[in-house]
Amino acid sequence: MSVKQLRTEEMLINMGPQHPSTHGVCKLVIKMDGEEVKYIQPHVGFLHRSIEKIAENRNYPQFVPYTDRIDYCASMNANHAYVVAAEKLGDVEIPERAEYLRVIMAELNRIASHLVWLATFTIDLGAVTPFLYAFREREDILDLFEMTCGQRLTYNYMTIGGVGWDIPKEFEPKLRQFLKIFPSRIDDYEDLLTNNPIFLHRTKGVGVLPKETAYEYSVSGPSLRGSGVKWDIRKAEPYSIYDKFDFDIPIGTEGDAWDRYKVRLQELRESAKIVEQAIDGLPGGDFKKKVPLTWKPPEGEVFCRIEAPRGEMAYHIISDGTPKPYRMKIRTASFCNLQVLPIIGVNHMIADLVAIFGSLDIILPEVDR
Amino acid sequence: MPDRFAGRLTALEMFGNYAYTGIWLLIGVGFVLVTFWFASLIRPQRPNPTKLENYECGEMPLSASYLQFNVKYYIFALIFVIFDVEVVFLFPWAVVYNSLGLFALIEMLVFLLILIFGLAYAWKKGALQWV
Amino acid sequence: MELGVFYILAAVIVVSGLLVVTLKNIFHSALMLILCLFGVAGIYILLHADFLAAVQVLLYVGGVTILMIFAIMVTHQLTGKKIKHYNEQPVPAGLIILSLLILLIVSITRTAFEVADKAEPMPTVAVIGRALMTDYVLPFEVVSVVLLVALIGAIVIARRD
Amino acid sequence: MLELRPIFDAIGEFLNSILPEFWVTIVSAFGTGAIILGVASVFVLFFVWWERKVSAHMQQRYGPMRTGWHGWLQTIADGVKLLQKEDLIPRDADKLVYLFAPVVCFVAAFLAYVTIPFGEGLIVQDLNIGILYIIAITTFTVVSLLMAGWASHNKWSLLGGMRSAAQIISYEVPLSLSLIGVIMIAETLSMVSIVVQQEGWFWNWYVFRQPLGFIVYYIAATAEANRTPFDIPEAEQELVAGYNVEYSGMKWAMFFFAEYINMLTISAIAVTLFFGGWHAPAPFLDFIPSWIWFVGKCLLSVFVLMWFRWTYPRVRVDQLMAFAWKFMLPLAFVNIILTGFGIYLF
Amino acid sequence: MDSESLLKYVQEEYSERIIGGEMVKGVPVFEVKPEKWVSLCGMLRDDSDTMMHSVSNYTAVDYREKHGGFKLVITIFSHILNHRLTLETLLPAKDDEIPEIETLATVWPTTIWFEREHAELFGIEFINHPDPRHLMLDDDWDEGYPMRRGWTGTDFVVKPDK
Amino acid sequence: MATLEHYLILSAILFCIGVFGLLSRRNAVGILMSIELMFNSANINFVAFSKFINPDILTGQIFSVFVIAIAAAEAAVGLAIVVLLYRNFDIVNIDKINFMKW
Amino acid sequence: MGLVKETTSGIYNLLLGLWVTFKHLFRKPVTLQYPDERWEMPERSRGTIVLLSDPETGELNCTACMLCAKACPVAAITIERKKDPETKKNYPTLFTLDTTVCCYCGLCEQACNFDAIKLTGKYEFSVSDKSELLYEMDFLQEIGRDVKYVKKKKAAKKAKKAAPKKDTGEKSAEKPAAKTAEEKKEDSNEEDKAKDKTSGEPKEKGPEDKTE
Amino acid sequence: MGIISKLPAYMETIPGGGILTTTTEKLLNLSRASSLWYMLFGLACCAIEGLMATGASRYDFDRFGMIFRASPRQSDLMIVAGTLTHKMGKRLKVLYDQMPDPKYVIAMGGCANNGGPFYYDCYSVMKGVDKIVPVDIYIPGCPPRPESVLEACIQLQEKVKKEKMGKWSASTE
Ligand code: SF4
Ligand code: SF4
Ligand code: SF4
Repeated sequence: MSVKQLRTEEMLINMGPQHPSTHGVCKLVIKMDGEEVKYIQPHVGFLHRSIEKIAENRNYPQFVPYTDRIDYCASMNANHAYVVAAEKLGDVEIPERAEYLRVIMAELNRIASHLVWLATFTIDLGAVTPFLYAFREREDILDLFEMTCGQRLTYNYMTIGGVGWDIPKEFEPKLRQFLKIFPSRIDDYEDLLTNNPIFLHRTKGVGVLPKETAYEYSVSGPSLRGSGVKWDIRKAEPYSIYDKFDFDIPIGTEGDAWDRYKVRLQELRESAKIVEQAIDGLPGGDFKKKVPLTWKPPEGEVFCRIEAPRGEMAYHIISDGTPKPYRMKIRTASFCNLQVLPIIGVNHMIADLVAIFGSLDIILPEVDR
Repeated sequence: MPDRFAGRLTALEMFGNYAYTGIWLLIGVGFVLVTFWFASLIRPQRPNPTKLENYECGEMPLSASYLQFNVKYYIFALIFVIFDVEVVFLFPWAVVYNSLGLFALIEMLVFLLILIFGLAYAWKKGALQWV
Repeated sequence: MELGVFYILAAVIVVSGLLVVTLKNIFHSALMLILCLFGVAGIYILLHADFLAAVQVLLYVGGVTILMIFAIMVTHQLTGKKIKHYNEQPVPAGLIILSLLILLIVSITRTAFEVADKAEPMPTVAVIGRALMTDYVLPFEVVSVVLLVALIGAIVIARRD
Repeated sequence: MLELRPIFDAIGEFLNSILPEFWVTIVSAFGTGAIILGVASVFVLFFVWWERKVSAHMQQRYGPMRTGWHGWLQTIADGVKLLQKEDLIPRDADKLVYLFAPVVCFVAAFLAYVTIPFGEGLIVQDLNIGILYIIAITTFTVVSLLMAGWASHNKWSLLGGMRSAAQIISYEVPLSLSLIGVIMIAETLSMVSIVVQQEGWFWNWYVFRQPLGFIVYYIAATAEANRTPFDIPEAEQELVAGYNVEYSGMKWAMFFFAEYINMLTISAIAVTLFFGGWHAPAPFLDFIPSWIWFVGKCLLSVFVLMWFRWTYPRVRVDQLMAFAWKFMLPLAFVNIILTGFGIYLF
Repeated sequence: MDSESLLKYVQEEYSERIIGGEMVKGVPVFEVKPEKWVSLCGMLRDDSDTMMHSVSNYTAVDYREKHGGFKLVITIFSHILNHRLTLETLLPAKDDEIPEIETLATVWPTTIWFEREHAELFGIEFINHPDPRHLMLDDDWDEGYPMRRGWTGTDFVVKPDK
Repeated sequence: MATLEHYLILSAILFCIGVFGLLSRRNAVGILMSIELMFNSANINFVAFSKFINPDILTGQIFSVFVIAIAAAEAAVGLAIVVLLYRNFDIVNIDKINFMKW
Repeated sequence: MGLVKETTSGIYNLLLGLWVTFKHLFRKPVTLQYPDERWEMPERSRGTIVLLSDPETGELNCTACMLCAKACPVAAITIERKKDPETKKNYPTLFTLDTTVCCYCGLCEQACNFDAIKLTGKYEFSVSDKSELLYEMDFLQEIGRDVKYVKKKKAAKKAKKAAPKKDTGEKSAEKPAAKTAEEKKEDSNEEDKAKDKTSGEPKEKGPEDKTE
Repeated sequence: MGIISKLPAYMETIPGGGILTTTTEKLLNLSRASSLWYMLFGLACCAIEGLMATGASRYDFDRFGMIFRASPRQSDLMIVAGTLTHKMGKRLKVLYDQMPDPKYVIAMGGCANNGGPFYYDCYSVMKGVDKIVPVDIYIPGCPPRPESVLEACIQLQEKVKKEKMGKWSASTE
């Protein structure tokens, strides 16, 4: 702005909170020079629901429904993170069948979440059809969830001590059928997008996230793996029973939007693989261990993290021996991932900014909680 | 000149040809304005200060909208004008090309090449580069 | 009839032309210029120059004025800021020009032009094309050089580096 | 036979018999104007519905279903609703320019229809400079978009207006150049003459002599009509709604109307210049009226445009520009030079 | 490095900066002196044996009743060495006092947002913070620090115990 | 029938408007617009003479095409200069520009 | 060379994309035309909450034990109880459910030991007056009349032998419930029958899709 | 302007005017009801269900003639889908104000109705959208099923169909 030679006035624009590509209620104040974005300042908190405050006033089992709402695209994983942390806090052993069911659900939800991401990402790039295809598959997964726990989005499925419901008997055939057709659906997406020159041009080399920046900003999940870091908590710090399954961690090379896309698409296949293994190896037996409403974990604190679809999700629970947590801090992936946007988004066109935002897979309730 | 052009126009026809354009212009403008007028009869009109404010994603506008734009748009317009002129010259040439033959081709090649050189220059200079 | 159309067009041209030079808002001026040039295209039609009319619209409306609007946007001298749009002497200038106009009109009406009796319209494109390729081939090629120079010059001038 | 020409001829004769020549012109101009306006409106209504249906079925859904049979009344309902929609003008807007932008946009799209041959003899005026006329008159669209973008006094719309202007003018050059090849072969700018020359079997169509020209034309025309993948001026995800962010009600509807009219226009040009206009692909199919052929071909072309839209992502503005200048323009030049040599050699 | 050796390593290497260290549920936890907070973090990041280049979590806890202050808890880890540890520091504060501490933004930029959140929700001031605006709450929020225990405000309804 | 004089007078008026604009406008873009008006008046003259004096050869029209082409080139360069002026001096008002600064 | 390769692969992939959308054009839509076709709600659906009544006597099953109100994370349930002097049984005089705060988590159903409260597959309860969203006891009972359910107690009794503790009994009650889901489907409510025909379709399409 | 509100009174005076009025009224209402374009504006979990899943193939808003518009200027319906915080409330009001009349609001889910699960112990959530904008239809649920949303839309359509001609022309805000 100050250099006379370059005097093209910069335009200060509010992008959001109601903007089609901010995926909810995020506001980006951007400074643009023509089409180029020179400065980004994210404003969040439009969805700050004070869940951490609420947690201090809920019994441990009562808090599970709230975890659904922290990451509504991947509620199962959010449930999982919480119950794993709570069980660790109270040293609760859970039946093996429950572990398997949890893994099946978590991985299915990972698929669903990645599908939502794919949908919104492609619609950010202007392609509407993949959006609807992805949602079509997501519906199939939601059917599975619905028949298991009765809800389509806020499952409240995992409980401290196991899972809330056993799977019904029509679950398995439907799941197997889904697993059978799903790879061909992924092929459809790939045909539509992966090598489409327009798509390539829109994503290759766009929003490159170097490893170092990713480290500094604690980026996690597929966005981190897109930058070529082989880091997945399912492998690095296996929780639940992930060490029993055989799956790969896809990683990218450049760290651009295309890599992040590719990583997620491969994770779809990997997750399907895990689900298949889990359903094959599903043991019988009990599926939950009753934990009373006024469950009192011993005094102490626990920090436990899991790999949610968007990255590292962790619960830091401090218990003072009462049925209610003393303090609960929820660490979410989007909170950290969004912070790199101002770094990797500048000096791109506004269209790229949209693509980058989409490729990072930010979900606002996770940021705001 | 091929036969089909001969004597196709009379004075009135020439005028009449474009009289249509003129009258259609009136029809078009009339149609739109009448629609607007008609809509104004049946639509509500309830302005309020916020409604009349510019939309900016649910926030109040941050700064004035009329501001200086990036020069890149301008450079494209500039190249466009030059090439538009060229197109204008190409049209009459194309019509008579077949009857004039090689000579016309060479002339036009020279013309084109000079401009293609211009394009190449612009390319090289990075004028076609947005960023 | 033709005369009627002529007067309508002339009115459009003159009024919009006047607005071009008097309007405060330069963007409005540009729009008026478009209208004015469109009117001139109408005049060309009356003069049986249909190709020229199309060129006028294509080049002036679609090209030059757009370029001007872009230039306006790039230079940001629009509403809002208090800027003077005229220099100090619009009135003397107007007077001088009025006298010039009267002089011109008088001389036009006094002159007896040798008007050819019949003005048959003819398809102009082919004739123009033929003429360009034969009689006017040199100016034709020169135009391309001019355009090239303009292109290069304009880019050199307008690029920021 | 369902040819419409005799009907119009009869009407013309009738008019000639009762009115002086001057009034015939006036009356027929108004008459044809009204007819074309009606036809265009019907087409637009149909296209909007059709596009929604096509897109829906491509995405395995139904699209409008509940307003009339399979939602055929949907667009009409939309139109009537838009009539009732409050039409607001932002306080800071440049009111007159704001009002006239949709007018210009609509008129520019509408005027092109003066010289589109809908069938044998079904052309309002076979202008001598036909194709040039269409190109010239549609440049007003740029003006209208700039007006809309500027007058709204909104940043998104200003950006959208600038973008679309830059886009349209950039693609205008390859578009015009791609037509030169056809004109070189046809030696005329008149739409009718071009169609007449493509009589007979379908291999007489110019698309087989000008494949490159056709490709360049079609891509450029898609961009001219602001259709995906070149719909950056309206890019919903980036600019909310581009130049018409602030427009509501009927004013917005006019932009919308014009967009779909333009879709038909570019299809009509493609059909006229490259696909033999109203001619049947084979002489023995001539029993089907010419206008049906023309409209059928147009619909096919419109379908392809829709198909593009619902398949591809959107390109970025700089890529769009680069594509126009660095790829399409050279390609158009190559086409001209090849055609030049081709005509000379054969 | 496994947790045990990490615990030992840090205890030996940085003994003058920490008050104590223990193993909690398999993770080394260290109590840090508030004035050494930033420097220790920086060292842990740069030490090639720890390489704590990422933050897993960063919490503030209102321990005013129990320990007489706020606690900052940060969990840091290394992608490369795959180990993590937790650092804690106690900022003494009573009632409505606003404790102060140097910002960690210079060590890990990701803590900027965490600290902004803690600042507005708990009322902890981070000195030299590069961007001390509100994060979650609206700019014109004026009802104090809602995450402090016992906070009440307008429109705040405590769940009735049935 | 509109006669040659009609056109000539129209063109004269247009020309004078152009000159007036040239003299009174301060905005450089406005000045260029005025110049365009003058070009157009000249073109009207060309075409009118061509039609009325010598209708068979379209010399006037061909000249007009050239004029339009040159006008486009002129506009391109002229506006480029305006943009440059604006960039260097932050003004587009001609009389503010002190050429000694160059 | 690179340009040629890029162009050809580009064109190929563009056409591939077109092909994908084109072949979908002829697939049957997966859409459920809602008011005419309905999704078959699974047995465990957690939609609107109802109070169950005894099919024979028509009385509410609820004994106003307050367990549900305690379990509810959002305090959506308000109960006032009275003791019937004759039968010595508690019964609710007031049972309101605030659906505007309820999060349909199902914890109340899990907490209730008397088959009195249930989350059902009903979902059409939009209103234009917000006060109607505070469901009173009568209303809850009314919408719950046609809801079939399996008595937990009976199941629990069966399970009791295996696990004497009440908690575990409740949990294993789930399994019989799941098993009987099939039979109950037919008569669960009238709507279900109408939608039976169509609701299966989206699933059945799976294999066809693949072969294409 | 606003003539439409006076029209019925005039029409009454001419014979058959009453029928004409009702027909016009029906036509206008029907068109408004069948073309409710909703604003692309989701807040939280409910947005996924109410806007995205309902708009996707399985439930398909388009069947009702409902399409999304990004700009409030072209939308008729605001589906408040999700948790409305105080911070967002101000913006929501602006957006609502910026929609041209006729406009409708559907409050979807517990949060939009009354704060939902965030009613208690929560310092940042607004307890009900109806505190700031008038709401036409409330959908209970958390989140409501897509069918519920469709049902709410049908209800809204019914409501629109019953509107009096000129209702929106009255100059009261
Ligand atoms: S519904 Fe069940 S849990 Fe609730 S009060 Fe009645 S009997 Fe007790
Ligand atoms: S479903 Fe959950 S929130 Fe609703 S009343 Fe039952 S326990 Fe409470
Ligand atoms: S009502 Fe429930 S699902 Fe909807 S936004 Fe609120 S918490 Fe999320």
